[in-house]
Amino acid sequence: MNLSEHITFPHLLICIPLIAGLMVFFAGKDSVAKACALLAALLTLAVSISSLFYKDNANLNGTAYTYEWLKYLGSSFSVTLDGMGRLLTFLTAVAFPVIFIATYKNTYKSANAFYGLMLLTQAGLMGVFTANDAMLFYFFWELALVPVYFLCSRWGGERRIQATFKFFVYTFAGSLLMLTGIIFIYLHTSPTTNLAHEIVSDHSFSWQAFASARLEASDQNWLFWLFFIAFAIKMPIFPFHTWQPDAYEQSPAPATMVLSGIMVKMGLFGVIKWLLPVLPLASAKYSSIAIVLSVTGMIYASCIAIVQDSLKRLVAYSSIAHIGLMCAAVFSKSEIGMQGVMVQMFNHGINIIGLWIVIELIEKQLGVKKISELGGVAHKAPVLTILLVIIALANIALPLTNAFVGEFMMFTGLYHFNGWITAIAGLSIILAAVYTLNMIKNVFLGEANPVTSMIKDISLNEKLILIVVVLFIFVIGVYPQPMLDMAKDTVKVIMSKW
Amino acid sequence: MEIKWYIGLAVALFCIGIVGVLTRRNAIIIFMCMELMLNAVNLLLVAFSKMHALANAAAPQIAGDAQIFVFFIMVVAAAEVSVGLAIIVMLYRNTHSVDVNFLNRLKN
Amino acid sequence: MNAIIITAVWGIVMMFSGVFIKSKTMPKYLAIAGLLLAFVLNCSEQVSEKVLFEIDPHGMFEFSAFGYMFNNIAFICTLLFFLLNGRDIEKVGSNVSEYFALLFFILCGVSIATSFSNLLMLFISIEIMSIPLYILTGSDKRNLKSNEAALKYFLMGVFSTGIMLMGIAFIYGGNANASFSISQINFGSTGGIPVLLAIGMVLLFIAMCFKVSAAPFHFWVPDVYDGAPTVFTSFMATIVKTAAFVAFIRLFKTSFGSGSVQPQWQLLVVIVTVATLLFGNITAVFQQSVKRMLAYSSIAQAGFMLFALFAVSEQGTNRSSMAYEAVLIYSAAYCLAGIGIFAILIRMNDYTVDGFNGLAKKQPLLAVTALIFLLSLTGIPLTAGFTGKFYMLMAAMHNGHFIWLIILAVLCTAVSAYYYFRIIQAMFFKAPSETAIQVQDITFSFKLLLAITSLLIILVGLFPELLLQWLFR
Amino acid sequence: MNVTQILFWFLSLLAVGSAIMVIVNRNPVHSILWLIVVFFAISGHYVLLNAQFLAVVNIIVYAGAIMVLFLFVVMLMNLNAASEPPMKNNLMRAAAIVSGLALMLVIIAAVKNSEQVNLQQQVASGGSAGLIKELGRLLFTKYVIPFEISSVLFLSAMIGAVVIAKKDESIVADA
Amino acid sequence: MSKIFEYVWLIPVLPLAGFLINGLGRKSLSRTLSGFIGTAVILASFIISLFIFFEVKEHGGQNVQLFNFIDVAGLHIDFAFKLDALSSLFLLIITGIGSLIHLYSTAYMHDEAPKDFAKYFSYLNLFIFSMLLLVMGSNFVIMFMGWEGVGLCSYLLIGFWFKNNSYNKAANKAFIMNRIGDLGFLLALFWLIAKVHSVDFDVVFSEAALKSLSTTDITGITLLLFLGATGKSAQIPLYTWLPDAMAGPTPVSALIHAATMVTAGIYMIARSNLLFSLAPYTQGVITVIGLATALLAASIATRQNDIKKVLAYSTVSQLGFMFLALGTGNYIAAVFHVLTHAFFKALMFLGSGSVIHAMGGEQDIRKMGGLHKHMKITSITFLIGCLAISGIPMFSGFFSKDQILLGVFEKNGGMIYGVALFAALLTAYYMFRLYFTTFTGSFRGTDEQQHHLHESPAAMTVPLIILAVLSIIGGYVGIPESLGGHHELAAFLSPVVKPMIVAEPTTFRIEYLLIGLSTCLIIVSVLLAWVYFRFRKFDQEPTGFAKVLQEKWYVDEIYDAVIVKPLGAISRFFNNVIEKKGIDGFVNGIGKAVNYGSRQMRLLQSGSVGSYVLMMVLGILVLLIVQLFYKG
Repeated sequence: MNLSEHITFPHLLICIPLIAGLMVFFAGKDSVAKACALLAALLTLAVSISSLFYKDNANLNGTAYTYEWLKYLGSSFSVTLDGMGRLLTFLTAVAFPVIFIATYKNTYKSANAFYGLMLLTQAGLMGVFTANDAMLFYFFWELALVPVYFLCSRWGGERRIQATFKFFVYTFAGSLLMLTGIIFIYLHTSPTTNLAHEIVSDHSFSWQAFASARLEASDQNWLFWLFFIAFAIKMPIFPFHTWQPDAYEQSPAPATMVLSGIMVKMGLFGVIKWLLPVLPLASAKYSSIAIVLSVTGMIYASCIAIVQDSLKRLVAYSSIAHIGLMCAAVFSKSEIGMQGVMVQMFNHGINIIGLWIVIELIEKQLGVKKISELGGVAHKAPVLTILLVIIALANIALPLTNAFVGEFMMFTGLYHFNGWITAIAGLSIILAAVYTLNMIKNVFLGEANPVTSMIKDISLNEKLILIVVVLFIFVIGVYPQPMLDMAKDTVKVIMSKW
Repeated sequence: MEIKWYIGLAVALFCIGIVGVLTRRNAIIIFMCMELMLNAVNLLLVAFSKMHALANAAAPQIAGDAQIFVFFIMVVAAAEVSVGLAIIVMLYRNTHSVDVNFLNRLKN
Repeated sequence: MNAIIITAVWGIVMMFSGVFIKSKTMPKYLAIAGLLLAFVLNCSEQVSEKVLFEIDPHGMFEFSAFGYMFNNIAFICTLLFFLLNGRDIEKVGSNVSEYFALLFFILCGVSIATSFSNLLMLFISIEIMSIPLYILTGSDKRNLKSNEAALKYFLMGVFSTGIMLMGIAFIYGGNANASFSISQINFGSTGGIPVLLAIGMVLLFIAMCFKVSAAPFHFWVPDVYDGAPTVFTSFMATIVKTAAFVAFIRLFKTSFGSGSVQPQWQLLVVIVTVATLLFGNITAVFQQSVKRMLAYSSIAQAGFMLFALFAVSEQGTNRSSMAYEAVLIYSAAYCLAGIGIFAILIRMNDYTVDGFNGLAKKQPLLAVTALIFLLSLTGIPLTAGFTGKFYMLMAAMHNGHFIWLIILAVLCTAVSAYYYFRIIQAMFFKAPSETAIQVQDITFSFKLLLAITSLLIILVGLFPELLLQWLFR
Repeated sequence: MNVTQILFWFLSLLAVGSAIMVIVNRNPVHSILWLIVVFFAISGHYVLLNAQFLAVVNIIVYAGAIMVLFLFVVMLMNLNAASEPPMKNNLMRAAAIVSGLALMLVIIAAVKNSEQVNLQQQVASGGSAGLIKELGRLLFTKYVIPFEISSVLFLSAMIGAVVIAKKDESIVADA
Repeated sequence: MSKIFEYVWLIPVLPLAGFLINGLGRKSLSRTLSGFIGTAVILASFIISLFIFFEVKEHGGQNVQLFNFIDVAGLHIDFAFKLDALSSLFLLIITGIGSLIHLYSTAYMHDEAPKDFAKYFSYLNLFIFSMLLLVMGSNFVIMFMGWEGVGLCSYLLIGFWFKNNSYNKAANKAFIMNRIGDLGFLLALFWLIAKVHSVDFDVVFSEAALKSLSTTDITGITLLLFLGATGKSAQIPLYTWLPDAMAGPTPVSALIHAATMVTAGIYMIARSNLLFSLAPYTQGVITVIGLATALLAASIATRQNDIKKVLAYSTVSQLGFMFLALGTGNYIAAVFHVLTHAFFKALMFLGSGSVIHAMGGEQDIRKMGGLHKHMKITSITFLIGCLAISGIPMFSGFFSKDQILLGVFEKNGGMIYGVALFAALLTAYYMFRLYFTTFTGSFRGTDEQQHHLHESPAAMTVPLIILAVLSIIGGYVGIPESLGGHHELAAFLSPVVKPMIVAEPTTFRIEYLLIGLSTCLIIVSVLLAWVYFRFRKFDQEPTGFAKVLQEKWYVDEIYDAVIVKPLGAISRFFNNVIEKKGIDGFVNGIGKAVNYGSRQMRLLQSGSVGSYVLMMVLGILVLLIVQLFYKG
């Protein structure tokens, strides 16, 4: 038996955080826990980076692995790294060290539990993005949720318990609906066979089996909604979004970053990998409804963002708007749009984590959450301001930043679907400028008040992290092609199935 | 006699038992009404056994099954009575009442 | 057969041990030994089909892998129950060995319930499970709540026995084969259900619903579970209830017709399932006492288990083996988690949700295991509870009939998260109250056993097929 | 109308009438006595149906042992019409009677409606199945296991009586 | 391929490098050093641009491919530059005027702290970089990058003094207004991609010429592109940001809001002239909008008292003239006017900067007067600018404006020509109103200001002088044939920009007549201004129509009432009603309903055995009835 056949990139990506997470729980000192967590996250990042260069497509060794798990059910522990998986695991792998370093100075009560849960979340996310088996996917889907729930409820703001519980129940209800759908589809898959072509079980949970399940159009119709609602809640798409602003506002900063940077991508990932290819007829039928919902959400959330007086809520609503565009592009059934979504998933993660880091810095130093109580931060903290302005502008998709590439392609894709919808969705570009610039104006520019004149500029580690974020923004913004190439195979497969 | 009359009689006794359970508040009486219900069942079983025995003239001992069943019901009823009366007595010792309406510490 | 004999005999042994052994702790060890013996012999019978005494069952029993497996689950869970709660049983009253004897008799009833093939045996097994429970419910004699619960349980139990017997009588009358054997019920050739049989079966169905606490026949459950000594509530809510369920599904599968007859019961099952799910879940939301909340939640769990019946009543492909698997896994999951959470509850000083406040700070291990039990009850992946629900839904769902029912069930599960998570929130996110001791009697072995129980839950959650392997042999 | 039929009607009316008396009588002792009358009537039916053994057992076990036990408990508690709790309120009583009657009507209507049941199936006397010899053989061959197992039932009932009825040292009122 | 094209990437990269050096090193660089770096990189770009210009002039244009920007199925976008007559001309304008203004700024911004000074130059360099990207891009996407980039720099520079919140508001307004236009631009791109699967200029234009685009497509696309242009080039309805943008430092106004950025829209349309020529409807719209903007802005300018506001409205008005030319298909005249306007408007802005500098920051012309005595160079160069913009013969503006008016006359006839001419007269009137009020008469400011008055340093006056010279001679590249020239510019641009095609060209005689008429009328307007404003005292507030003009036709107020306020109201409605009460209320309502249900349902659990049994009996009844009597 060759050991290397059993240690593959997806394995490492899941197991390093998992094992490290469990170990960190037992770390005695807070500083040890912190350091271990950071180390593990960096190690994961290293693995992830090397997986990016490992492109041996003819031979799937190293990027795919299947282990018979529930034999009689036809479910296996099957993990692969396809293009989209690479992209999103890379995002996950980048995000965690960034988050850890950015919040390295924060001290959390019982840090071992905190960092342990963070790493478990990472393991869950990695699992979601690599799972090639519906059962496994659902497993990881929930596993990523539970630690985050604990993180938010334990270390969050004063209304944390209600807010995060709402988030939990909302998502949980959604995922249960999805579970119902998964089971139904499973019961309509072809039998699993082993290598000798003997039938092992009557049905199969593998993605391939799901994508070729024999489903009537009428069944697809209701199944679509089960899946869509689950994913729509996760993303979130209007009108399933109301858990989000509360949850972002009340969660501790690192959890918020994970939630908004990576977890919302689970929804999109789900739509792309587990909805469109599995239920192609219904997806085509209902795509217009999904797009209308998404676009409505874009405008709606952008408008609400304009009148928010809380920085966190503002970013939360802006995130709803951006995710809306991604969702609309996914359903627009165009290859360009899909490609755009791929890069944008990564970009949005990077950008919004950057935004949260800045917001966290301000809030931590000043203890102020309301925009109306801030102002003139730029005087005392020019570097912070500059970095924030760059990130914020990237967030509203200024050309030469990463988000422009994604949004441009997504809008192009959406235009293939319908011009008028695109025009309406485009209004969000303007609205995004309105709330972003107002935020910059009210928080950073103008005269400093007694509160904001206390602020200090950022320290080295925070600067370092934000510069990494900014580098990502510009490198991808100027030369996005490698990123686009990465997910090309997935897009091809998905588009061919749809 | 036709079987329908026996069914009618047994059901009537059974329902009288139910009405008794529902209307009375004395735990002992309620218990007695349940015994009445059991007896209705016994009667019905015996009647049916007879019916089956006559229908299967070739094997009339088929009726024995149901009568044994009745026997077991009586056995179980006896066991239940001993336990039930013990419980009632215990409660009476603690509350000096056998009124089931007083039993409302546990609710909602 | 071994299981029935050993449990019955050991019950008598326990009974006499009270006479000869004066030590209060000794009966526990004796009981554990007996349980191990029963487990081993049951396993050996399953593997080698050898019995201690060759007895011709005369069609009263029919042993199956399913029955053996459930016996094993029941014995293991009872073992855990004895290990975890042995000391608490000793505290209930002075008649320790009698309590153990009664528990063994109940197990005897459980073993019969998993293998009966005659309505008479069903009746006797239900009674053997019920009568000792009436007594155990009232065993805390000085507590008026316990008295009240015992009387309520008794009265309603006898009433349901009456209903059941009436049902059996009608079935007998309507059965042209004039037999009580569950597999020899003659439905005639019309494709419908003869009226006498129909009346009898509805009544029998209702009586069984009463035993598994399905709505609207569940009203005894909250009061009885609440009033009974917590340690016996634990046993009654888990092992006895699932055993009744096993009996129910055996009965439903074999004697409620087959082919086109079986689906005619579906509407009945659906009504009861919906009522049970709604009642259990919604009523549990408002409860302040954890014990009572768990009582309501056990109704909710029963609602989920009723899907096994629903699966059996589906026409067409062979759903019943799936339903059996589902019942097994669900039972194992529910029993383990139930016993675990009750074991913790027993040691709490305050049974309200607030009593759990800040438990994680004072007793982290207790809180973590409680977390696993609660997550399992909710049905979060990685725990057995999820696997159980998963198998259950899988069995129930085939061709999209009553898909709304399944969606209702999963939404109810989301509601259940609401009340289970209240305890989690209290344990982990709220500050402990300063006053007094929160928990008592937490020994190392208790913690160790809790940890083992949680590990078992996770093991079943990850590899349910270990359990099922016996069935597929 | 032959003798059997006359006896049937007589015993039936007696049983139903006495049963009603059981539930309407306010004095528990009288209720018990009326119940014994019901049991006698039912035993009469058993005789008519050639179940002589059951008829005897019914008298001995039910009317004799069980009812005496009831009587004993009632006497022990000194319950009489005066100490008897009143009937439940009118609404509850009406609901009880209506639902009881409805249940009876539903079952009878269902049975009556169906053509599948041969309602004219005769239930006449004759045959030997109900004799003690036949039943004894059955009980110790086919039904030996239930018979043995019912001993478990009795054991637990016995233990139960001991556990519950044994007087404890102290009795606390409402806990 | 000529060697020089291999270095073309240096043109944008040099300013970018300047931006990075000044931006990152702003804390350590001295004023001199950062000023030098900032100016030198632009100058270097200018020199390379010169080489390019002559290369293009000799050997024609060239596309320079750098790398694949986006390459996915169905869409291929190169990061490539297109160097042809049009872009090389703009390169010269941008880098040339850019270097002058950089030079000017080293003196003008001298009072800033070194840190801010470096920041200023880094922004300015970034702007040049973006502007270069805009004109050099070989496809619409690269152009759009520059397009938004210049918008960003404009935003940054308007809000340069960010302590003042009204400046910040002006900056936001500029950016948002631009974004509205940008949306139009983007939508046009999506439309293009959907139809021709490319954004490359060559591909798009050849496809359009091959009729693979329907008329609807072309009209739609061009209208959307024009919407983009109205944003960037401050046309109705998106012009209001430009006057507010005067909040930025004056050199910025000269560079961005007069000479270069605002002409991006004209560049874009001239670049796409092949497309626009195919869309007569769009051309009509452009004509109307251009004319209306020219007139409206000119009318407002006659009543403004802020020296920079006057110039701003004049810019808007002149841009209107350019669009008028574009609308008539007279692309060459438009580009010509861009060129001359860049010279004289930059000159006047820099001149006004010099005045403001001297006045210690005062911008209100009512407080000035008689400045000619104190700052002769400024005054004279400013006068040259005024003469040029008014279209006095022999100055550059005369040639370009005259060609625009002639084009209008040829294409749209006398009526439109009359209106356009009236706008031109207004131009002359308000420019000289400005000049006379500022430089002649007696000083109306405070004594302290008077004492402080001085001529600006050489770094400021040299650019003024250079620009003044250019303002005079700039027009000679485009002398029309009627005046004996060859119109070198038209010849140079001919490979890229189609000359105007008119069915019946006017005869030289009519041309002379028109030139004579306009010149006479312009001189009359100048005289009128001279009469009115030479010794004017500003002591009474205007009333009636004058008030409307001074308040800019209340356009800002109307926008506020029609767009900004409703948007706020809708947003608050969404937030307070739909979000909180509606959706969240519904979600929470489910929770509340469950809770309520729980409280009600537990009442069934009454504690009484009787009621439990009754429930059971009812349950039995229901199930029996369902099973026995319900035939579903």
